[in-house]
Amino acid sequence: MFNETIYLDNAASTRLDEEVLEAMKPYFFDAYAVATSEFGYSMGIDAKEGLERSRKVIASRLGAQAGEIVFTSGSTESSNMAIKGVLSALKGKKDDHLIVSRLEDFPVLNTAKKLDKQGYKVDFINVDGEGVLDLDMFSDAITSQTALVSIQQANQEIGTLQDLKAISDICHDKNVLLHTDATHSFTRVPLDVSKLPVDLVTMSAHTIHGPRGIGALYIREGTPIDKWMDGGFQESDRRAGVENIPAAVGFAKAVELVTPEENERLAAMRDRVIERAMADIPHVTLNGSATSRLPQNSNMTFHYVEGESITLHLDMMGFAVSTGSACFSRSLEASHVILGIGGDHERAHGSLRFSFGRFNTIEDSDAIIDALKDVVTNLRAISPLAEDN
Amino acid sequence: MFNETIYLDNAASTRLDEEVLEAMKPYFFDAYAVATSEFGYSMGIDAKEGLERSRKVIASRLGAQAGEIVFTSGSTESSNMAIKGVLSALKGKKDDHLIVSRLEDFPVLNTAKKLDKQGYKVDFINVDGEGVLDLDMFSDAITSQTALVSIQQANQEIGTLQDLKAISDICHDKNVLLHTDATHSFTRVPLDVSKLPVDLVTMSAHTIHGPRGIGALYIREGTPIDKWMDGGFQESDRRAGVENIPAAVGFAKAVELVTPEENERLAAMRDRVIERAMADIPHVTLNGSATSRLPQNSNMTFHYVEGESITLHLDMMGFAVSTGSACFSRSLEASHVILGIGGDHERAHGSLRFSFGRFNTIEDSDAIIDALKDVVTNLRAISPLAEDN
Amino acid sequence: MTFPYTKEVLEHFRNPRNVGKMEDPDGKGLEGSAACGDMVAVYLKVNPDTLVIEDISFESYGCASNIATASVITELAKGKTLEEAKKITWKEAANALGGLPHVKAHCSVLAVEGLRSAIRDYEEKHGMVVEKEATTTEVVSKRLKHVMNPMAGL
Ligand SMILES: Cc1ncc(COP(=O)(O)O)c(C=O)c1O
Ligand SMILES: Cc1ncc(COP(=O)(O)O)c(C=O)c1O
Ligand code: FES
Ligand code: FES
Repeated sequence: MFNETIYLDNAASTRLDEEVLEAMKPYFFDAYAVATSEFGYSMGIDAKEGLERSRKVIASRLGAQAGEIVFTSGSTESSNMAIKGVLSALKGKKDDHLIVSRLEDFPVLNTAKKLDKQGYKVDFINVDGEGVLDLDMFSDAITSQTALVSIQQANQEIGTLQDLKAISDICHDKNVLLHTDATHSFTRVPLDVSKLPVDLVTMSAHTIHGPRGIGALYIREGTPIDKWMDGGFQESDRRAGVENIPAAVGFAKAVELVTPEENERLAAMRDRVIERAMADIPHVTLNGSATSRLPQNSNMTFHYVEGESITLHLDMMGFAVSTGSACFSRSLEASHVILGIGGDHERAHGSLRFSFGRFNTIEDSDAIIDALKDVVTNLRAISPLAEDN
Repeated sequence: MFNETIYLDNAASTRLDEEVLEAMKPYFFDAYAVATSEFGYSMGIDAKEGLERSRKVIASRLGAQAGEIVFTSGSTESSNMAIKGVLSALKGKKDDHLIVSRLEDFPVLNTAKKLDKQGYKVDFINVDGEGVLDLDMFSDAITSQTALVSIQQANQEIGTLQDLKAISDICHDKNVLLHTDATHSFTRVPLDVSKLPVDLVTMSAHTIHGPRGIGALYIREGTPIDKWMDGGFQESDRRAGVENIPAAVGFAKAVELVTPEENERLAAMRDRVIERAMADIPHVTLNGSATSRLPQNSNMTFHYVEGESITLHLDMMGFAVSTGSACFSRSLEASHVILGIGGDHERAHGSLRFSFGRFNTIEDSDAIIDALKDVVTNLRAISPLAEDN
Repeated sequence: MTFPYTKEVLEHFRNPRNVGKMEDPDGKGLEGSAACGDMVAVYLKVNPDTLVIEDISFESYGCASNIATASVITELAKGKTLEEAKKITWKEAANALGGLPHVKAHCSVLAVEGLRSAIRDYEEKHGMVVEKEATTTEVVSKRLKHVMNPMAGL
C-alpha cells in the first residue's frame, strides 16, 4: 500500500512496535470491558489489572508512585491539564504568574499565550545560543506570586537538554511548582522524580513506538491541581473519560522496550549524521548543544538553501525528514526554536532535523548524508545567497 | 488468558472488531508519520489522506460536511469542548446561561455542575417517568440570555430517545445553539444534521466496536466555538494534539460496519430479553420507554433485590451486565437516571442494564433470563423486602 | 483475575448460613444503611435462662459484602450469650471474612447493627432495659457516622 521510506522524523511520531500491538490485543479482544467498577464483573477487573500494571511500569521508570500517574490522551492534554489545572487550583491563593521558556513546544507555549491574553501574567525566559535556559533571568523572574514554572526537559527540534537539577532546585528553594514537558526525553534520558523535586511531568507514548492517543501526567502527591477534563470519575477522579486500557498497556510495553543499549545505538546514529554532515558538506551549522542533547536528535542548518526544497528532493529519494523552514509549516512561520536561540530566518530556513528511532540503523545516517550532499549542492547552485560556493 | 463471557455491557464499551484493527494496521506500520504538513514528505501525505477519508465517512453518516468534523480523544472530550468552547466564545455576547437535561451522562452533567459553581447559570430540565424531556419546562427555560442547550439523543442507562426534532426546532426558533450527546445513538438511530438544526454532536468510536481514545465533535459551520485543547494547529486549528490517525481510520471503519440489519438484530435481542423477563420473573419493571428507545438497550428493575449481588452471581455464571445500584458504584450513589425518572432508591438498587453488541446473539437473551430467574429467586428468598413472594 | 472479595466473602455470599425469616423470634432487628440504602434483618431465639442465642437467622437486601457479613455474624453469634454477642464488632466480622474492601466497611457495620438491634429488641421485650430508643434515621446516621464517607472508607 505504501512505499519503503528511510524515516528520520521520529521526533514527530514513530512506527508502532509490533510487540506493542501484541501486548494491546488481549485488551481489544478479551478484556475489553471498562475498568471503572471494581465491584463489577471479572472482565472489568481483568481490564483494571491491565491498566494498573501499566501505571506501575510508567511510574517506576520515573521513580514515582503508581498513584501519581494519570493517563491522558497524549502530551498535549497532559500539558493543558498540568498548567490549567494547577493555575485553577491556585486561583486566589497565589497570584496568577506563570513562567515558561521561549523554546517550549506548542502545548505549553500556546497555553501560556492564551492565559496571557486572559489576564494571567506570563514570563517567557530566554535561552542561549545552544538553547540552554538563562538561569539568572529565570531565577530573577520568580516572585512570591509565581504559581507555576513550565520548562521542558528536552527540546523537540534541536534536542537541547535543560539542566533540570538546577531548575528544580531553584523552584524548590523558592517554593514554586515545576512542570516539565518530557515528551521527547522520557525513557531516553534519565529523570527520577524521587531525586529531583519536579512536581509534574508530561509524557507521551507515540514518540517511543507506542500508540497514539495515550499520554501520561505525573503529579507529585499533594500537588494542588483541579480536574480539567470533566465527566466521569475515572483515574481516581482526576481525569474523566473511559480509560484507554489497550493504549495504556501499549504505552507500558513501549516503555519496557526502551533500553540503555538502544539509546546508545540512537546516539551513535546521531553522532554519525552530524560528523558526516560536517565533514562532507560545507557551510553547515549544528543547532542545539554539541554535548547536552537527546540521543535521538540532530539538527543542522545547511546554509543558503531552503528546507522545504530539500525535504521534497529527499522525499523523492525516499527519505522523510523535517525542517524548521517557514515554507514547510502550514502557518508559514519559521521555527520559533531556531529564532529563539538567536538564529535568523535564514538559519531556520535551511534547518533540517534528523530524528532516529528503533527501526533506523547506522547505515541510515550515511545514506541521508550521501543523498543530502547532492541535494544541497544542486540547490546551492541555484541559490542567490550562495555566491561564494 | 481470559475466560469466555457472555458480555451484555456494550453500552459501557465494546469488543474491537477485527476488521477495524485490520484497517488501522497500515497506519501503525506503514503510514505512521504525522499528517500536519501537506508540504511534507509522502508518508505524511498518505497519513493525511487516511485521516481525511475517515473524516468524510463520519461526516456523511451524519449528513455533515467533512470540514465540520473535529476528531477528539473521545466523547468526554467532545462534550467538554462543545460546552466550554461555545460558552467561552459567547462570553460577553450572550449571558452565561446553559440548559441541560437531568439525565445527561457525566461529561455534560458534571461540566454543567462545575460551570454552575463557577458562576454560570445552569438549568437542569426534568424528564417524565420514561425519561422523555419535559418540552414545556424546556421551552420555558430558554431566555434571550441562553447561550447553549445540551440534550442527549439517547440515554446511556435506560436507552430513552429524545425527540430531537422537536427540541432542535424549539432551539432554532429561539435562536439558541444546541449540542447533543450522541455517544450511544450515532449509527444506531438516525441523525441527519442536514435536516435537523442541531449545531454540535458528540460521537464516540468505542461504543460501536471501534477503538478507544477517539471520538468526534460535529460543529456546524459558523458555530462560535473557542479552542479548548491548546497547542499545535491540528484539526484546522480547532483541536491541538497529534492526530490519532490509526484510531480515526478505525472509527470510520467501525461506522461503516454498522448496518440497518445489525440494528434490527440488536433490537430483536433487546425485545426478547424484555419479553422473557416480564414473562418469567415476577415483580419486574421496565425502565425507560417501551417504544422510543435505543435498539441495543434494555433496562429493568427486579424488585426487592440489590443489583450488585445479582451482578456478582451472574458474573460467577459467566455473564457481564451492569446495574444502577448504589452498591455497585464506587461513589455509593444510586443511578441519577433512575432517580431522575422518578424512581426511588429501591428501583435504582434492583435495576439491571442489558446492552447488546455485534458479538451477541439472540440466544444470549434467553441465557441471561434463564440464569437470572434462579438468581433473583434465591436473593428474594433472603430479602427482608420480599415478604409476599 | 482477582475479585475485590476474599474467598471467604465469596463462600458466604454463595452459600449464606442461617438465612430467612424466623417464625416467632424472641428478638428481631431491622437496620437500614443511610450510605447506600440497604437493609438487614436479624432474628433471634434466646434461651431465657442462660441468655444464650440458640438460633439466629438473617435477611439481607444489599450487596455481596452485606450478605457475607450478615451470614458470618450469625455464625459468630450463635451459641454466645447476649452480652458476648453484643461485643461482636464489624472488625471481627470483617476479619472472619479475611477482610473487606474499604469502601464496603459500612456494609459490615450494618450487619453488626442488625444483630445489636435484635438483641436490644429482646432486652426491651424482657424488661432488661429501661429506655426504649426508637430507631430513627438520626439514630442510624449517628451510629454510621464514622463510616459515612464511602469514598474514603474508614
Ligand atoms: C451518553 C454518554 N456520553 C458520554 C460518555 C463518555 O464517553 P467516554 O468515556 O468514552 O468519553 C458516556 C460514557 O459512558 C455516555 O454514556
Ligand atoms: C515537546 C513536545 N511536547 C508536546 C508535544 C505534543 O505532543 P502530542 O501532539 O503527541 O500531544 C510535542 C509534539 O510534537 C512536543 O514536541
Ligand atoms: S518560498 Fe514558497 S513558501 Fe516559502
Ligand atoms: S450493602 Fe450497599 S454497598 Fe454493601
